[in-house]
Amino acid sequence: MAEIIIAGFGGQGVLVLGQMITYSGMIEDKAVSWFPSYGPEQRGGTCNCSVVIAEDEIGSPLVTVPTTAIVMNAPSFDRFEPKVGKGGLLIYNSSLIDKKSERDDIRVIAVPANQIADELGNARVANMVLLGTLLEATNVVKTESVEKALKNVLSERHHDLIPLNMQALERGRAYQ
Amino acid sequence: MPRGQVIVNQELCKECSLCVVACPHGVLAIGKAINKKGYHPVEAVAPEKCTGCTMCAVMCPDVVLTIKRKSPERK
Amino acid sequence: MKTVFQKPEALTDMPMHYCPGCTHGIIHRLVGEAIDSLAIREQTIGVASVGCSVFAYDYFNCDMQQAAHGRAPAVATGIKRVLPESMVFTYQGDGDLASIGMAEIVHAAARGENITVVFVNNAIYGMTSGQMAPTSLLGQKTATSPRGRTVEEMGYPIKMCELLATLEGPAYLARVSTHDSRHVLQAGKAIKKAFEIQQQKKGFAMVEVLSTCSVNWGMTPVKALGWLEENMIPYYPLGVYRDVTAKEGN
Amino acid sequence: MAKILMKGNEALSEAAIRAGLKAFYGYPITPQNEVPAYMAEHLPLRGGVYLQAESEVSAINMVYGAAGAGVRVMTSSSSPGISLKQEGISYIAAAQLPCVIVNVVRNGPGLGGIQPAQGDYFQAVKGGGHGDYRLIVLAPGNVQEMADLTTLGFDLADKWRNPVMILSDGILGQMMEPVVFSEDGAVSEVDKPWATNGAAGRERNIVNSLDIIPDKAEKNMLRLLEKYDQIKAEEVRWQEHNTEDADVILVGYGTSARVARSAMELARKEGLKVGLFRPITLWPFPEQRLAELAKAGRSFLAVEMSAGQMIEDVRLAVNGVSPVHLSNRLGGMVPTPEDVLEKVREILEGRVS
Repeated sequence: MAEIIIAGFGGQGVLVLGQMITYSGMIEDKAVSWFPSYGPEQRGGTCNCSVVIAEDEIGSPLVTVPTTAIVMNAPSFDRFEPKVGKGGLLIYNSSLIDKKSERDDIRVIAVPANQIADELGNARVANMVLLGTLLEATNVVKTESVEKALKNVLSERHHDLIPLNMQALERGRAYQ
Repeated sequence: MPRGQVIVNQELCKECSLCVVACPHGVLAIGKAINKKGYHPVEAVAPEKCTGCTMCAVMCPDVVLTIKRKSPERK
Repeated sequence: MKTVFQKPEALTDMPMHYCPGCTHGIIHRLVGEAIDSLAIREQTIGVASVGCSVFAYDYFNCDMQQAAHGRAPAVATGIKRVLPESMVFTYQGDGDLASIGMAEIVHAAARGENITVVFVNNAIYGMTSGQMAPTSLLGQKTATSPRGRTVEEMGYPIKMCELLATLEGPAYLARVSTHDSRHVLQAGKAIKKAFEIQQQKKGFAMVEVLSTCSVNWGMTPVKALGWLEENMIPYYPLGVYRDVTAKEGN
Repeated sequence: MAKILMKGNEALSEAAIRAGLKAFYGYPITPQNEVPAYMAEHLPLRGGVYLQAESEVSAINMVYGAAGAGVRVMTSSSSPGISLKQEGISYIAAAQLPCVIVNVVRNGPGLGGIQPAQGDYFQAVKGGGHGDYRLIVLAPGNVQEMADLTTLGFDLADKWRNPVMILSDGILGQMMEPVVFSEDGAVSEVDKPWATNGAAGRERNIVNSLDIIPDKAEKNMLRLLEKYDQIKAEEVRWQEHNTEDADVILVGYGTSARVARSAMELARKEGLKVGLFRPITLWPFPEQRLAELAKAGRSFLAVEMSAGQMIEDVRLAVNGVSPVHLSNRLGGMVPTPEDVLEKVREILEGRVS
């Protein structure tokens, strides 16, 4: 069972990244759930979502001890780095987080996601870079499922963005 | 020596640009720095042009700006 | 150099939660400036409503009560009747005042209740994320009028100043706007006047402030100012709809 | 039958439309806003009426009118809005009108906050408004059930001429899970000869809740109570897991049951004999089954996002045979499986009285 927290500023694509993973899990016929932090604090404030991918019926949809945390800004790093379960994985956006994890019981991967996204010419794909890192580091969902999910999540008129998203995914894989 | 001075409380700024548009002299622009909330606060890019007219501060929704002026002309 | 513009004393230091470019912040400041300039902060009791301005009690540096949705004029009445020397104001949005709270505002106005009402009209529900408001314009697309507001389905937007002007009770009714600095300065004068009317015990005073909601209108804050000017003002004309002090040749 | 990834609020709305919903009346409040938005988008295109009322008070009275006219109608809100609707709900129950009322519960009392909670349990299952009446209260435990119990809700409302409440919460409303809608589009509607839809060729019908002559009012009340007894006999629903050998049975509904399930799994991994009992109907409460499960040497642990409301019904059912404990969080905080497991350990090690 994968219990994932994704966190960052509103507008960084945190919720969408969570939905992508959830959608991909559903395509693979796994039990999946997605739960967002909600409310007015989302706009411009910090936001996060819980994603659970399991073989069997899911209990609590609210992740308290993540097997993986993907954090995109400094406040989220402070909040979730200590919560990752022993043996878990922390992926963080080193473009905006100037910190190092002190933990030796988890795997930590720093990815300059914004920098890579800027290089690709679209700041909005920073989240997909981090997804690439996740896909390479774990087998939570398959890349094909993500590609299928993209087609479903993006409206038809944005389908021309799929190659860029897949490129971002590939760049993220390099960080392990 | 400019007639006026605009002081920006960077952490309160939400990068809405209302002050940038309100300023009749092009004193302000959105900057490159990032504040703790992830916004790029406004900066006085042409401080020498400031007349201290307060139009920027009048439009600011977050009371980010404090304005100083040499001998207030009117009010 | 001398400081010619700074945060009014009647506002706290708490950063406001409003979205970037939301004119609520401007209107809060205008209320704060009015309270400062009349030196009434220590006798003022504000009533916050429900909606985006639900946290107004954090921002006004005076006594505040938080009211149930739409009931702020009733709460304000309760306060003012037992503390007639205090200055009581409500700060309400369009959903709160013109929808669920229509009965309370109409009756407070009809009684000529000696309170000041700051009515923020941005033609949409902000806090609950963009539903149609009683003041949403015809054709305006919202989360609950996804194909645009139509007369057949939802009827007409409500003009509160005009509606309340049919009553004998109100002493002062004015509609102002926040779309540029000149109008913001005028809005500030109207809000101050609405407090002065209360101070002079002349009765019910309401200032309707046309405001923006760039997030739920789906545009940048700067574009939203333009949208307000071009679309709201033609339907909601600015001006004074009642002023008892004018009759007295004041 | 394809799976669709949907928010609970959206799944519920889609199910209602598929159940033949003819009218939705609501008013904005978080965290149920996806319901009116979905209705506004879809219902008018699929043969129904969507109207945003000027208040919750007004919305529930619109429901009264449409239900009296004999169509499938619903409203949804969150806690403070549901409080405003209580007057109308009492009138609807008294006039025996079928409708579905959704409460996506947030934390209270007062304006409270917008985060998930279960503090409206008493209000939902003990009546809520004035007078002796009951709602049928359904508690979904996942997004699929947000849909399925809504469908069931319309059927039960019509069958019993009684308002049905879907008692959800902010998590179930906002979370996304896969949902499957049955492709059989049949709507199981019943005849409503009592409806005020025009007295053409029949005696006139009156929808009313006024009963001013005491002995007649008492007879009407007794008939109502008889109906409630029948509902109790026929409509109780629940789910249980690992209850046979359990030393501790967790009892929870909605989101709390999800947390309890995770806690049960953690406990079983440690070899602790823990089971789960999940009421699906909160009224009628599955009291008989709980009474059967009660025995010496077995404990119950109510898991709630309230100060301990459902626990009172558990205690009434268990009737002193087994001890009943509480694991809860308040104010929009959600209990964690680890919190619940810790409480289980305390019970098994005799650290609680």
